[in-house]
Amino acid sequence: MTLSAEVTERVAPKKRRRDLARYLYIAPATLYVLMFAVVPMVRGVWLGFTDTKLTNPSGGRFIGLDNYTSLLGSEAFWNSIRTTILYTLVTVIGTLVLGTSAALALNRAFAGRALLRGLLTFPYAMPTIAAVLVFIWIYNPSSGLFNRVGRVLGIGEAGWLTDPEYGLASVLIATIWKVFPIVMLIVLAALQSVPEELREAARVDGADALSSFRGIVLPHIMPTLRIVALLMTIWSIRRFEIIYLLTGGGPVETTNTVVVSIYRRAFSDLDLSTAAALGVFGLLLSFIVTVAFFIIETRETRKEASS
Amino acid sequence: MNLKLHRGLAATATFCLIAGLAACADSGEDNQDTSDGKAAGTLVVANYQFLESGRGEALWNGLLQYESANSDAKLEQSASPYLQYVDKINTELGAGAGPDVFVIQEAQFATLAEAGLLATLNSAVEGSDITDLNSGLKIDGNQLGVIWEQVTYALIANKNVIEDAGITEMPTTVDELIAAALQVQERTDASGFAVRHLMSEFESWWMDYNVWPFGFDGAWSDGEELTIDSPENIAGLEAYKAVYDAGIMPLGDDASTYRTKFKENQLAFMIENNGATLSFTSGGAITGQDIESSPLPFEYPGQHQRIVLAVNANSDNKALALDFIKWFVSPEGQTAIRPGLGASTLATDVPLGADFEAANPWAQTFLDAAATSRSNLIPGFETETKPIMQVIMQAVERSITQGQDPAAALAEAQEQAPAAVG
Amino acid sequence: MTTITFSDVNKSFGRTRVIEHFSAEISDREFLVLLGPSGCGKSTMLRMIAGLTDISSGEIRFDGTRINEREPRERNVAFVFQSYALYPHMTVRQNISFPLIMDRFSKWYHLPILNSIMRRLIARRPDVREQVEQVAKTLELEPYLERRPKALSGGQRQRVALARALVRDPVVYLLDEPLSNLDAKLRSQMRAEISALHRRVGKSFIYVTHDQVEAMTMATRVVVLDKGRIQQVGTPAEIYTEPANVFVAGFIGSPPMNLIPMEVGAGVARIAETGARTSLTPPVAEGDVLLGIRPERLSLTRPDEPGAVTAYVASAENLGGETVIGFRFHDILDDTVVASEDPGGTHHARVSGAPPISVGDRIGLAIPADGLCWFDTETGLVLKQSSVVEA
Amino acid sequence: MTRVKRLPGIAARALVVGLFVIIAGLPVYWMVNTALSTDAELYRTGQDWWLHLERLVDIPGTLSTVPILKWMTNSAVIAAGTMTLSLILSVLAAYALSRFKFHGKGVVAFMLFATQMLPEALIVVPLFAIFVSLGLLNELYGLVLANTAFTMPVAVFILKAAIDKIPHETEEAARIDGCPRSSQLTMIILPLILPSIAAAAVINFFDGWNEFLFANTFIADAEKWPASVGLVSFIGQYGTPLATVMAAAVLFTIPAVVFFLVVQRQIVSGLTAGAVKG
Repeated sequence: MTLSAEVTERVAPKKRRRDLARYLYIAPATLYVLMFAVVPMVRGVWLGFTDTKLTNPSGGRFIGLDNYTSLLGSEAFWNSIRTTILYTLVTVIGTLVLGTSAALALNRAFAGRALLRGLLTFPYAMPTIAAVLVFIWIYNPSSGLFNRVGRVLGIGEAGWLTDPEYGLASVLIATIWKVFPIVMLIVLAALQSVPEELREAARVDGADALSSFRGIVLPHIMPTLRIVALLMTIWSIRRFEIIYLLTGGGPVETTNTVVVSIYRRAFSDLDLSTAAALGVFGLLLSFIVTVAFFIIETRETRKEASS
Repeated sequence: MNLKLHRGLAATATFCLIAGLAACADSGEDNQDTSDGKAAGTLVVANYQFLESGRGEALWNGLLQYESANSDAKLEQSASPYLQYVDKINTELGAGAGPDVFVIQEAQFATLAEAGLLATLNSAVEGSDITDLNSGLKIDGNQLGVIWEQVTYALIANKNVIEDAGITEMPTTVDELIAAALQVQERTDASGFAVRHLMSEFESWWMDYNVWPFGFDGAWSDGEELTIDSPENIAGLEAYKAVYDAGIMPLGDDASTYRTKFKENQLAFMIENNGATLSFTSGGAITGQDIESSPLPFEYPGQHQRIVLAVNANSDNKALALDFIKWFVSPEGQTAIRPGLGASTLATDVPLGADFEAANPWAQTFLDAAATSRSNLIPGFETETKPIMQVIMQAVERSITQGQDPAAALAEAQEQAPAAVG
Repeated sequence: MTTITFSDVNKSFGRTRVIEHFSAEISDREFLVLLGPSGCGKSTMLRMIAGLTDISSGEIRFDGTRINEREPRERNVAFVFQSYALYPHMTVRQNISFPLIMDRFSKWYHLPILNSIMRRLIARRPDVREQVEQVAKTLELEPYLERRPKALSGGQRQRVALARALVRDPVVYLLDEPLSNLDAKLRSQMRAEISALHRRVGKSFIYVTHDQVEAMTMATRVVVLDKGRIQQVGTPAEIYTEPANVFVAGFIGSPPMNLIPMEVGAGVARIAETGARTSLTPPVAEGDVLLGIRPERLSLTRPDEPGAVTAYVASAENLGGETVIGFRFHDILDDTVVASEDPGGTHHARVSGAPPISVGDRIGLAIPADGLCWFDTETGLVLKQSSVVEA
Repeated sequence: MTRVKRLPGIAARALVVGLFVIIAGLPVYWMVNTALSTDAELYRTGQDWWLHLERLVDIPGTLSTVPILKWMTNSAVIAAGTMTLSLILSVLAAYALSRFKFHGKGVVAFMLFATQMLPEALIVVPLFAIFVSLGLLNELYGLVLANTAFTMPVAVFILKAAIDKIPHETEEAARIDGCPRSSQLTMIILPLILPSIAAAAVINFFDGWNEFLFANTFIADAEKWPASVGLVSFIGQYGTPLATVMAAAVLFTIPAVVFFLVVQRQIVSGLTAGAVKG
């Protein structure tokens, strides 16, 4: 009895110190995010239960679930949820495929590779507004690049930003173009962990490019791809500038994602509380994706660990 | 020891963060009145127009004359690009911050006034020559703003283009307009006609769009109830749709694009406001002499866009702000900003300069329109104008891009609008 | 000159107990091998000595001083990892000199940025360079000093890992399956090298492996571990000839010791399966026991030879100089299932040369009277071996 | 033999690379092309397919009316500040998340992730109030602080994934060798995750460089604008000088790309190059 007490006493201080040190590594980032993101977020979520106006952000009254029930009953809301999901799906798939293949293509050494990498990061390095302006111009029905090329090739023209048939596609093209380099960057970094000798071995064995990718490269970059996919999804759900500036949610609401309607509600209608309620639904969407991700992630990590 | 060390590392980072935040938590700059009671200090003025090349400088220099009128005052610009100006002012004022003096659109004025964020200007405008038009900015007997400028709408044409097309008379009806535009497109490689039609330009589109229903004596409300699907409004949308479908418009062009086309002799007709029209006279292929103007091709008058100068109720230096407004509505102040504001109607009746008139013969049509033009705000729903207009413009969009019947589209909007009003 | 003492060391991860009641003492200059199947807790044990894993209860003492709470470097141990754990971004020289540099670091050198400057400065000191080159020479690494680990072969990396351990003057060297990533030929070469190193440095080595050959060839003493418990401690010879229980008997040797179920009645031992009577003297008078006998102690005779037991050949592997015969006590043609894994089914005999037998043959096996082990069927523990030997 | 076998592969790769050059490069080319076109060409005759490089000399003149250098300096300060602060915080946090067990780890990880879910439109109003009370308005470092909150978590996840891949033994070896925790991080871990640090640095730098909404809302002084806001200021109420904006946009993009080109060597070489050398 006395012995064990003595033992605990001697172990404890050292252990406690070490534990404390652990927290100190994570504390700065945590405090930081608490202050600049979580506090505003909590405030934002709270607003969803009030009738706050933008012109008087602190003067709202608590009105319970009214904002939510009225949203759930509106066709426009469900339309924006559908649009968000569609926009997100296509963006994620498009950027992942494009970004990964770009990274693979640029991972091998060849002359002028660095320059090409530079070129391929241009879209991401560019202010969104610049990308938007050039795409508006490219989409211009009479003098835009697309329709001019279309006319030259005889495949006709389209109202890229005016025709409800094309609106979302136009926004998606611009988005994927703007965003895919970030996938390329991250995958390029991840590719460096694929042992060179493994890939060499695969090549000598005569494995064709695809099966060498699937069998050797893909497993190595899979954890990275998963996290990139998650980030892409979450970023797509909340992407705002490029959509809003290109189409403002039109034509005929075909690009009116949840976040675009949040902005319209908050700043056009000055209705901060409905915007906040919408925001909660947006968060919910991201939340579901994240939880799904973590479930997959744990399963996969376990699989990797056991194999 | 290593524990201490890495703990120290982490602690340092935390400390830097907190210290950084705390250090800058207190930097209040204050203005004070001079002892003789005269207003003094620095006044922050916000206006997106300051950033416009040419006009911006003229306006700012005009305002700077206040510094010579009150030697204790200093003006400072709060800059914000046009694109996000409204949102920024709303965010700032809502948080009790923001510039001392600023310009705002009439719709925004209504909401800010309702929220009590605008200071009363009664003492500043007392005894001034401000016109009756300013009485719309009086709420419950308090003057909460004065007109900065009021722009009106007219039909304008590029003389070079229409002469090439053999058109000598300005159209006076929608049908004539379509015919003339088609004639232009047949005989030249220019487009016939352009107006806004893109949802990405909603913030301006809805204000521009009102010429169509107003031209048929339409109104979005009778002062009590919304009347979105009234026959007049339907007629207005039908006319707009007819023009849209007539193949005379460069569809997909945003305003910036078709306006530049106009400047480059690639567009014949526009329904425009005088502010935009003035901007065509510089930096392009045409001068003021190349622009023809005529009243809107409708039976009834159009609307105006009113830009209001107001004072922040939370300003640290209201006395100075009021002194500034007092100067602004004086003949001295009004003359100072006239050159920058072209053919707009101002808070007082200040004549256009003779030089300006000679260079811009198109201007008078716009000034004449001011006598009968109507407000863009929806009577009885002033502060909810924008959400309602959002619903309406969505209906308009459905009608033109998906061919929905105008009556049905507006009926749908009439149904949806109450929800938007909340 | 350090003695390492373990008193009732326990370790559990959550509810799983990986080490139970580990008590032992390691005296100076020992080459102690911790031997056991994977998951037996031997690596955990080594990591606890190094200080990489906390001890749940009990004590580890270096020369009587409790070191449970000490940081690894305060314990002054050297550790060779199974994966070598070289620093991939450092050259061989930097890898080897790293522990020397760390020894020469004062506390404040560890400040970020300063630490990399100081590292470079100290690496240039003549004493450090000399020591590194000395070790490199010993391990024939001199030509590779400026290479990075990626450009080395497996054996070279292994040597770098050893060099990094040797360059210091620790109280004990801890080696965690250091040879498991090498091919067979290289492995036997490295076994010899490590043994030679042990003799030269004159310090204790604690060596973890699941490979009994390594244990047998290198150890001065072996600790056999299973399921977190010490099964036996002894010299390689003791472990081999006198296993303390059926686990050790079955774990050591290839093929392992035969464990033949016997029935003892009235002092006579019969093979349980066939009831064949033997002339062996069992340690008990009555009951079921297991007879343990090394395959090489059995010799081939004609069937029905007096004193021999009869068996049937289940397999015969000619290894060149010798043949391993798998046998059963019943005709294998009667078997419907091939149960070669069943210890009760097939036993082994190792005989020299290549006797002319084939599968299915009926043979006789002579069991010598000495060098046998008897185990309790229930507990698996050895039964009074000495009395048997006397008999 | 092998060379012959590989030829189709090389051709295929050239095709893929070419495709990417077109995908990524075409809009960029069109931007440059537009920047070098006159209004008359843009709106009347249609711009030429090829570049009027001779007009490059006119660009400085067109942009001289705005403090373009000042804006770019501001952007650089914001981007560099955001990147630095965010890397410091994220290295510590990623290390802790990857290597330590502690209470609330899941909560912290989720909280970091949650920052990536927040729509700016929702956050900007409460954040503005925080900025007012902290007096951070109209300050470049205020923007650095705000940006970091949203860029840092991305860096954390990239770096955590990288640290996860480093075997624990490497640090344990260092621990045995007498290297304390803080130096294990700086002397062992950091060099090994350099490619990921570089990737995170680029992403954070770009995010800081291009951030618009916070800069626009929190900065009232045009002298303190970053390039992104400056660019938007070309968009006027009545028109946008397209060629000028495009010229400015390309100009604004170049420093970011140059930064990438400097750093990219780390992203893709780091260890591999060092290992093969010698």
